[in-house]
Amino acid sequence: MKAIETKNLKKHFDGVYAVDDLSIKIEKGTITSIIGPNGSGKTTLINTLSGMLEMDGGLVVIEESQKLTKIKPHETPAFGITRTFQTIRLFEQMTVLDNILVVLTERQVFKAIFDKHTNYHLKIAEELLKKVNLWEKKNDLAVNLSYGQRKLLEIVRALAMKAEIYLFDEPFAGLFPEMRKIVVSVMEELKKEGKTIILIEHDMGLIRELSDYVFVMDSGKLLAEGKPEEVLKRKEVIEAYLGD
Amino acid sequence: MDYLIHLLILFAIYAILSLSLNLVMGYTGLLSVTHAAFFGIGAYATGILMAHAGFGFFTSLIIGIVLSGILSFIIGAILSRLSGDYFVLGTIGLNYLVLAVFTNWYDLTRGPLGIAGIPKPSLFGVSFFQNNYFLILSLAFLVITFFISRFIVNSSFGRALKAIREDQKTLQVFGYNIFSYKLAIFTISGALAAIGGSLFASYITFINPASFDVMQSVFILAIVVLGGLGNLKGSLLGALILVAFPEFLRFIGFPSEIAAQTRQAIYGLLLVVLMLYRPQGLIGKYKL
Amino acid sequence: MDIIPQIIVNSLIAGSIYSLVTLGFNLVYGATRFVNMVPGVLAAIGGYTVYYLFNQLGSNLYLSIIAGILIAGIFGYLSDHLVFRKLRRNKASNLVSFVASLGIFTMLQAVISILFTSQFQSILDVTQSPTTYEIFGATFTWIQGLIFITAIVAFIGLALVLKKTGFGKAVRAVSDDEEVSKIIGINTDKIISWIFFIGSCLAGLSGIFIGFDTGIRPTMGLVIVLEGATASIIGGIGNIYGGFLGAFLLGFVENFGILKISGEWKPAISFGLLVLFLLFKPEGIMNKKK
Amino acid sequence: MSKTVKIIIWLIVIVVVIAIGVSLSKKGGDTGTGPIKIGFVGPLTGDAAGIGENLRAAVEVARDEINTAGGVKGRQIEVIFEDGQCDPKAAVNAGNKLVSVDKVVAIVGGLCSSETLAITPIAEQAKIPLVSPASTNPKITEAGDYIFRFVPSDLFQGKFAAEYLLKTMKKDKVGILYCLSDWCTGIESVFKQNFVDGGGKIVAEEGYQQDSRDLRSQITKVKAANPDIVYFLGYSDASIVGLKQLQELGVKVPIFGGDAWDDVKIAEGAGKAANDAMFSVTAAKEYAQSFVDAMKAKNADKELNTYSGRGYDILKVFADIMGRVGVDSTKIKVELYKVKDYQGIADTYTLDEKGDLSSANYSIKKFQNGKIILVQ
Repeated sequence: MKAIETKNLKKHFDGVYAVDDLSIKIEKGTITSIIGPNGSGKTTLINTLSGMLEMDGGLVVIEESQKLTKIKPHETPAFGITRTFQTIRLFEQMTVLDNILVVLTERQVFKAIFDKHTNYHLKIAEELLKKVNLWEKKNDLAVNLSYGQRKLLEIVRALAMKAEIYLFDEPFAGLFPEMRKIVVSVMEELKKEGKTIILIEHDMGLIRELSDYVFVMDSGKLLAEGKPEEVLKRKEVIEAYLGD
Repeated sequence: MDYLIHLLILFAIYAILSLSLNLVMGYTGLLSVTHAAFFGIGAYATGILMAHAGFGFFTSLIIGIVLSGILSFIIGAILSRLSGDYFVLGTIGLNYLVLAVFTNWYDLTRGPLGIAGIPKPSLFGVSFFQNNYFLILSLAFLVITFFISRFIVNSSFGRALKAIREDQKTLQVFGYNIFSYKLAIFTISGALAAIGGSLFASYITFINPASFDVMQSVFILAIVVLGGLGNLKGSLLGALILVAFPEFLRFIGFPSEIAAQTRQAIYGLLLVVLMLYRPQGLIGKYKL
Repeated sequence: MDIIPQIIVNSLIAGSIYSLVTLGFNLVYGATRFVNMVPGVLAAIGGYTVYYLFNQLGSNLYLSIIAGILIAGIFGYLSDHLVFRKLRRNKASNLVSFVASLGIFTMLQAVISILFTSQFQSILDVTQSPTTYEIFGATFTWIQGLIFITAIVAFIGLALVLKKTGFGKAVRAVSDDEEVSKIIGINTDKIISWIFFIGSCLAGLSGIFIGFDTGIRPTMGLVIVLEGATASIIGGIGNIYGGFLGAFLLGFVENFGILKISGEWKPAISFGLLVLFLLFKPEGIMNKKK
Repeated sequence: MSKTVKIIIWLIVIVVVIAIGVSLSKKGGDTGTGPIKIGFVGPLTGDAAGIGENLRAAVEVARDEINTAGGVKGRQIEVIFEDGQCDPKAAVNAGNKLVSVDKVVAIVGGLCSSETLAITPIAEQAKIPLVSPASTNPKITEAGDYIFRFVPSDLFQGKFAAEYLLKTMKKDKVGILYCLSDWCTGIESVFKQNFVDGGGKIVAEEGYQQDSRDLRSQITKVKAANPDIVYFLGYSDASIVGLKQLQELGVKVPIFGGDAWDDVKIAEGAGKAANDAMFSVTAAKEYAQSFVDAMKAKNADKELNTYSGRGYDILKVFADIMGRVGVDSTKIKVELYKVKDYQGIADTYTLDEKGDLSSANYSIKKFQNGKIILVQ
């Protein structure tokens, strides 16, 4: 079963293709890494999949059934997609707890007015925040957390979505070792639950350790794919990185 | 001390206006310079219905609220498509358009002549002609507006509004249709502002287009910014300060020839200083 | 009689005045990326400086005009130096800068009213009737001709400066990306100060011309800056070529608009046009779609 | 728990405020000693501040004359000036302060109809006589028992202008330019009705924003309609500009205006462009030299218009009445209704049962080389 596929996906900025005719297939329940030098189109791919950028051509297929030529950002949860961001995008001037609750509670405008969080929501939030040691900070504003804490908060905010496909854009960047461990355990847990993870990462050690499959992108095109240990040995992959 | 009562009534009216604007500006992060338009729609609806059609205050008030809600829904539908600078300019433009309608739709609004002789409300035979009764009425509406606003900002809806303010693109990825959220808060805010307008029309008994121009919108904005963005109590504080301040100048014997201008100069200066050193306002919870 | 030529002339005069404000507005917007209300009040300051020097003190007219332009420029420079530069350092959002500009606007407008009263004032000696010229049955005065020529000259001059000089290159670099300009060694604060100064001089000039053509009053600024902003949205915000075009387009639409509908809707026409552009073509005529 | 506490605190605050309000609302009134307080509401800032300042000066002249002559029954008159800004809200602020803080016995003002209409309910409720020297809005007629004015309603002027244009000037094709204010639109609608009823034809009708300074396109349209005469209603500022632009655009037909043109500033500001433009104006009386001198001493002789004299007359009438019946507001009101053939410096006043002038006399003036000349 494929969780998500792209077929000839295209995205360009002023005529320069950031994602160029990309076709990849991602197996359900795996951790798939996307690597490549800076500017190779990794983040653009994630932004397109999450609807934050409009695609200029091609197709995205979800679970081998839903074929999409246009993805609206607010519809992505319906396809089971959620994400984190390379540069942290929290709701800065809101409390840590509200950052989680906002993705748990009612979406329908009219219902939302008469809805406040329930104890059930609160329990989920507590569970998630405790996982990353932020429960004591629940009433702090997100903007006042340390970098690492903010990164972790963003990850558990994505977890709160209970999605099928998680797009993690450099979740380890700038984290201390103990925090890295937390993130690794989060991912392993998700995998155990049968969720699909798409990971953008630069740390080759982590990629080897975590991923089941790797796609290598360069200039918006697919350069190589395969199991991490074999892909990372290939000459063109090493060259692409060294040339960076 | 009728004068104190008078000032408290004005305070209540401006507090209602700034509470409703705070929902849009402080909670949703949309800098709107068009609030006087909604204020005016409420005032005109009440003025026309009471003075020309013989309706009672409470009927006119409800019609005014509904009408202003509908119009702010339409205006909101236009504005919700804009963001940033375009949104700001769009709100100014719409304030002018609404003002042009007040001025030029002569048959309905009597244009610049304004609507005179708007009666005071009465309920179950009790007339609110006496200012102290009118004050009770205004404060009652202020309390209602305050609690409605508080209910809204404490709800899941309110939490989503704050998230729109912080990062609307990210919020979309979590499944929110932010367009309908913005539209909803615009409609609510406009409807609440109409309460202020109704009270104003019935209290002053005379309205004309000049009371609802862009500078009036700027004044309401100044109340919200001064008191505090994203804090409902800030709106009360801001309204109290900006309503009381000119009277303070009057009572310390400030020459009245330049009082109005001095007041303007001071609140202009106040905005600059706030933006430089305290962009969230006195007790605000959100920095623009 | 055929009124079309006269309406065309009226549109050109209106467009010329708008274009001066719009040039300044776009220049400053390009570099700072926020809606700045200050140029409106600077137009009033320019007009009142000339009024004070020429009408009240009896100075030489041309020296007064130069002084008016420079003082508007200096006030613009000071607004940047005292307020906006600090806001840039604070990394304040464009909305904060907008509210601050609104504050400066309100404050200076009130100060002008205190100094000169709120009365409407004419600058030129009006006891003599102005020389009028006629073209295709449309009449205009020499001052209106001068306004038109100045608008064209100011536009061409500014375009040349931006295209040909090193300063122009720096301005364009700052407008493209302030951070990058800083990295490649441009003193961005200095360049932005100059931009403020030049933009404000243009705003002052427009205020002086309005004073000559009709008259001045302290509250003249709001409409001026909004018309300027409208013209620049129409043409393409931040783009001086687009702004110039937008200014004339606005002049034509306003004046031709009231041919069909009654004159009292004139302001509604321009702001209606603004809203239409915001909705359907927010990038304006000359800017690329984002 | 804390929430309930908060609500209770709120309720207490409200109750306290209301209690204070109710207990303080009992009025003291005039104590019979010290100066007699008269209130004044008019625009001291804003667009109409020029006329407002003049009115203030004229009222001061009257006050000084009364006080120098020994006051009213030995008591001095004190006038408390408040700024109405031609804005309803500011006027209500001012009116409330005069009535409840200063406890004035009568009010002169407001000047703009928007001020007067906003404060009449306050005066009416407090039973304090209010006499406006300048508000011409027809609505004021019905504003209340305690509301008077020493200036004719617009109804008279619109009708007068229509008849004058048709019968005396023999013009039956008029192009109208009018500003969007209560005064302009009020006269315009009465004029239009009377002019058409009298057999005339309106060939063009163009409104402009009161603060607009570019009337060229409106004028172009009016000119294209080929009127015999242009009826141009506007305040000083727009009129200066409009008269100049009428000349620039080559409108050669006669121009006729309203009483707001009785302002030397227009004559000076528009210069030759205003030459021969005529206007109707209430009251034919030339001011006495002593009044002009007194105004000059207050630096306010530059824009002497009919309103300042009316303000002067109002205070004189107040002093006269109070000298006879004392400071009781109701008695003053009763006496105001009895004003008949009062010879003021600006007009001769007779009030009708509505508190309006019972008749209006207009004269025609025109601009000539920077001056205003009486035509008839």
